[in-house]
Amino acid sequence: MAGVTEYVIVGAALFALGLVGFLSRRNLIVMFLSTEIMFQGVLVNVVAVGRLHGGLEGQAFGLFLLVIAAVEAGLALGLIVLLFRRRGTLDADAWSAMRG
Amino acid sequence: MWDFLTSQFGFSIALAAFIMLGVILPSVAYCIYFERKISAWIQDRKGPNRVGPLGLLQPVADGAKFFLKEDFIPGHVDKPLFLAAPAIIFIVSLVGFAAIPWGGQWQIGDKLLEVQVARPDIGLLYIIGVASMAVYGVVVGGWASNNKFAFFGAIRATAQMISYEIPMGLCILVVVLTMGTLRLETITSLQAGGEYWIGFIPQWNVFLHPLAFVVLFITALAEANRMPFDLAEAEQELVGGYHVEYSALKFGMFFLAEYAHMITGSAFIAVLFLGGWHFPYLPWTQPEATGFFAVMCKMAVIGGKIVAMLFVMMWIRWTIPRFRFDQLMRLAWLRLIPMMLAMFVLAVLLLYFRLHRSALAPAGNLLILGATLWIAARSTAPITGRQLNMPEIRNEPTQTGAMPAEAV
Amino acid sequence: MIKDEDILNIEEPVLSAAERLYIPQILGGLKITIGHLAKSLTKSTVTIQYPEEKLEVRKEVYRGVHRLNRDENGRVACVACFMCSTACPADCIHIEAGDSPWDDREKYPIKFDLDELRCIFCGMCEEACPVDAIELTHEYDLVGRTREQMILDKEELLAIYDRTVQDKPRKNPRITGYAGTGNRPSAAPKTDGPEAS
Amino acid sequence: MSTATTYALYLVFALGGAGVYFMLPRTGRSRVLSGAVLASLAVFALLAVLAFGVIDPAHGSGYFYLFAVIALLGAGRVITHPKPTYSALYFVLVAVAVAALLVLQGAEFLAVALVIIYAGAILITYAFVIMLAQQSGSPIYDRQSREPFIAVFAGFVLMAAIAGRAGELPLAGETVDAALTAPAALAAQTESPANQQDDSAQEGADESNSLRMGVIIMVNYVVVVQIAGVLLLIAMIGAIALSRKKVPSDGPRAADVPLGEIGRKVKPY
Repeated sequence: MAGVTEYVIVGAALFALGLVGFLSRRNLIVMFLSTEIMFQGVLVNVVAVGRLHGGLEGQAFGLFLLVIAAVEAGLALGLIVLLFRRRGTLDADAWSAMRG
Repeated sequence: MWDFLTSQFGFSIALAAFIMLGVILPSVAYCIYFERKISAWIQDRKGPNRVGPLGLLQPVADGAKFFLKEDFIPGHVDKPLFLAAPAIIFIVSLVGFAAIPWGGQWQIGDKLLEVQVARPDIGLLYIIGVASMAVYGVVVGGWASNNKFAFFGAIRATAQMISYEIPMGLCILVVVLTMGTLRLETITSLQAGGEYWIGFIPQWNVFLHPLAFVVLFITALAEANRMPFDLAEAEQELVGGYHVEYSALKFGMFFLAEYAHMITGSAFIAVLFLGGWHFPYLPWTQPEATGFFAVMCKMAVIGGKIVAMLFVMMWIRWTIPRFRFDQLMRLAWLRLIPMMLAMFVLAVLLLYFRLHRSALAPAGNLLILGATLWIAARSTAPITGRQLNMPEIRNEPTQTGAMPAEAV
Repeated sequence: MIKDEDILNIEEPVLSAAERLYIPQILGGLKITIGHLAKSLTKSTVTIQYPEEKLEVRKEVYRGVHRLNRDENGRVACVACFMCSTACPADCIHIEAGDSPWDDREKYPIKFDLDELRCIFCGMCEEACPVDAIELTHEYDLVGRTREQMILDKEELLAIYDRTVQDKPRKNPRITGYAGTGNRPSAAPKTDGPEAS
Repeated sequence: MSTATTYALYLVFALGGAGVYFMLPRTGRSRVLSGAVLASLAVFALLAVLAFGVIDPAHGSGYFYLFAVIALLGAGRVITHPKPTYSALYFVLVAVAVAALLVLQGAEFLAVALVIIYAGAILITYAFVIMLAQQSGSPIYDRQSREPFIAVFAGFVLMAAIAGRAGELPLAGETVDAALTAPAALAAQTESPANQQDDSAQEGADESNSLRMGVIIMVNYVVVVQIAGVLLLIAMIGAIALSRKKVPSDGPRAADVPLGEIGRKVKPY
């Protein structure tokens, strides 16, 4: 059984990569994919730290994280479909103006 | 070397190689032969009988044909994904075999080996997870073909596979609730052990929950894109599906993957509902028997169950016409899912009262089936009916028009 | 614009309870197919093993590959009158006529090519022929490796006659349906073909 | 984790940041190849640092390196690939690799749930939306990034900050392994109907991860499960309400057309 630190580091790297993607990409769907990557990093971290504390609470928490991710994905995709219908583009910058 | 082979790890590797190369690939090839034979018999024909005695070398000839055909890649496709899709679907259809318990335990010397490639805690979930990945081969193939019809085929197939995963999961949940474990080998041995009910019925789950068995069989057909759910590849009326742009060996891989899916699904159903390698009154297929001959017997028994189910799948294919897409979706969402939700509630209630292995289970199954049929017979939207909610495509009679009733 | 009285509304048939449930229908279908399967396994099927067994065609209606007949002296019976190539709707007969070396006719075909790939096997040529020189036999295994091989010349057509000399092609107006309908092509003279066997 | 290891990690992250910066889509001359080389170098250097400075050799596992490489490279490709379809498919790879990392940590149930829910359901819908919403060709917003330098800088500083402090966690050792090998007590302390059957063949199942997860979720956190279910229900209603918006169509509606003209004037789509 390997240790915890390396999993935390890998999780942090995944989280940061997701952050980079969210900040730098302009396609709405890729931005949401980036948040999902951040979720994966958090998941790895939660399970690793949960192991550190010697229980399965970390994994249970990870399961609830999955639920949140599913909820987020469903709503986000609904929103994206709606936005795409309104403007015909997936560009996030198309929605930067504060008027519908 | 012998020590390595008789350790569980080495034995698993050897078993994986044997099952994969010696059993699955040939039987996938011969599935096609038997499919053609059975279709011929049902249609009063003779079927393939030219290549070799009784046409038994036909799969070899088919394979050679796939190899020798021109491996054509259309110019407009997305090449990396186009090449990856057949590989994805083929690999995914084969890795599911790892968790199937083929033959209980095998005593070699003083070691007791499990005749199973991998024995994860979550063998059942593993198979579902792998099956849920199969949809990627379809989607990627359809999208990478850069062809409207291929993409529509992929969308149809994906919607179908995702929809039918829900009743499949509910069927499996019923089994899990009854058995109390996710390990496939434990599920098998639980069904194999114990007394016979009423003196002669083995404790197979199919006798506890026959309705779940039937629904799982139906969803397995849908997951493998078999008739009557093969809209993904309907050539006659929908100009094919996700593989219209594929040729030669790449098409062959899609083709073989369908049969590999059928075999996986059949093995899975055999383990969950038909007692796996267990056969009543045969002393070699009881859990206690661990000799070489017993293991061979057990493998033959589970193989026979798989073959029987494959036969039924082929028989159904040449009997029932294809569903229309709205009928397919209505069957899943309006019939199977409510029915299986009721089954799920039934299983929970039986488990709560500790009656989950009593005669109340099949009685409850019959009750639910009857209730579903009663509702279905009174439904305004029968599965066989015309597509609803499209009134504008019907020609309503006008005031001056002839009365249709008299005209007919 | 379709007139309203031309529109025929066909109502969807009312389904019986069994049909609405779908399951009894499926079981019935499965019973039928397994019956056929059992029948195929126990009794022989209707399939004919083609290259070994030949299909018996119905001689009174079947029109296969053509032949060029010989007369009683063994010469080609054709007089190169071009009736057949004129009558041919598919335009598949090519004749080159030459002065006949024999006394009883003026012309004979130097070349007689028949493109079997263009031919639609309508039988007009044999109806048109004034001397019954071209006829359609009952041979159906007409194959070739190239398109050129499927263009039969005079020698090949005569060879087919030699092969099928016992064969009596069917040219009965009762069956071809020309007699009595009043719209029989006038170009085709009445021929008294051999009666059907 | 020694100070030297920490600084080596910072160096690796700087390298990776440069790689990702070059790989991000841009309109000018493409520098993807050099960026990919830099980023791969950074990933392998990260694993080397982990192997020599962090991971206890006695507990190391080759699978960790394999799946960490797949996850990190896949994640890098998700955020840098100019085609969104490829991004989604690379994300499937990341999800599967993360599932493998979870299996390595003994979280089999969570790993399979991740594969079934994420890869099997969520990402398919993502792929659908991408494929359906894609215009012909590659639009400008896929070929150009927004503020790539600041984004990479922020992200990798965050990464360095977390990873630099990660060394203060206790290394894998007695705590962890003791916790993982003695979970049966946890399962035994609560009553579960399913595991009290008198079936003899079920003794082995008591140790399984899924059973212990079930006990924890369904006994200790049962209210949370209910809340999660309600959340999913709300999300489902919300998603349906959002995406079932009626789209006004341009042409005449089919019902307005006189009989006999249906299908001639009205396009079916």
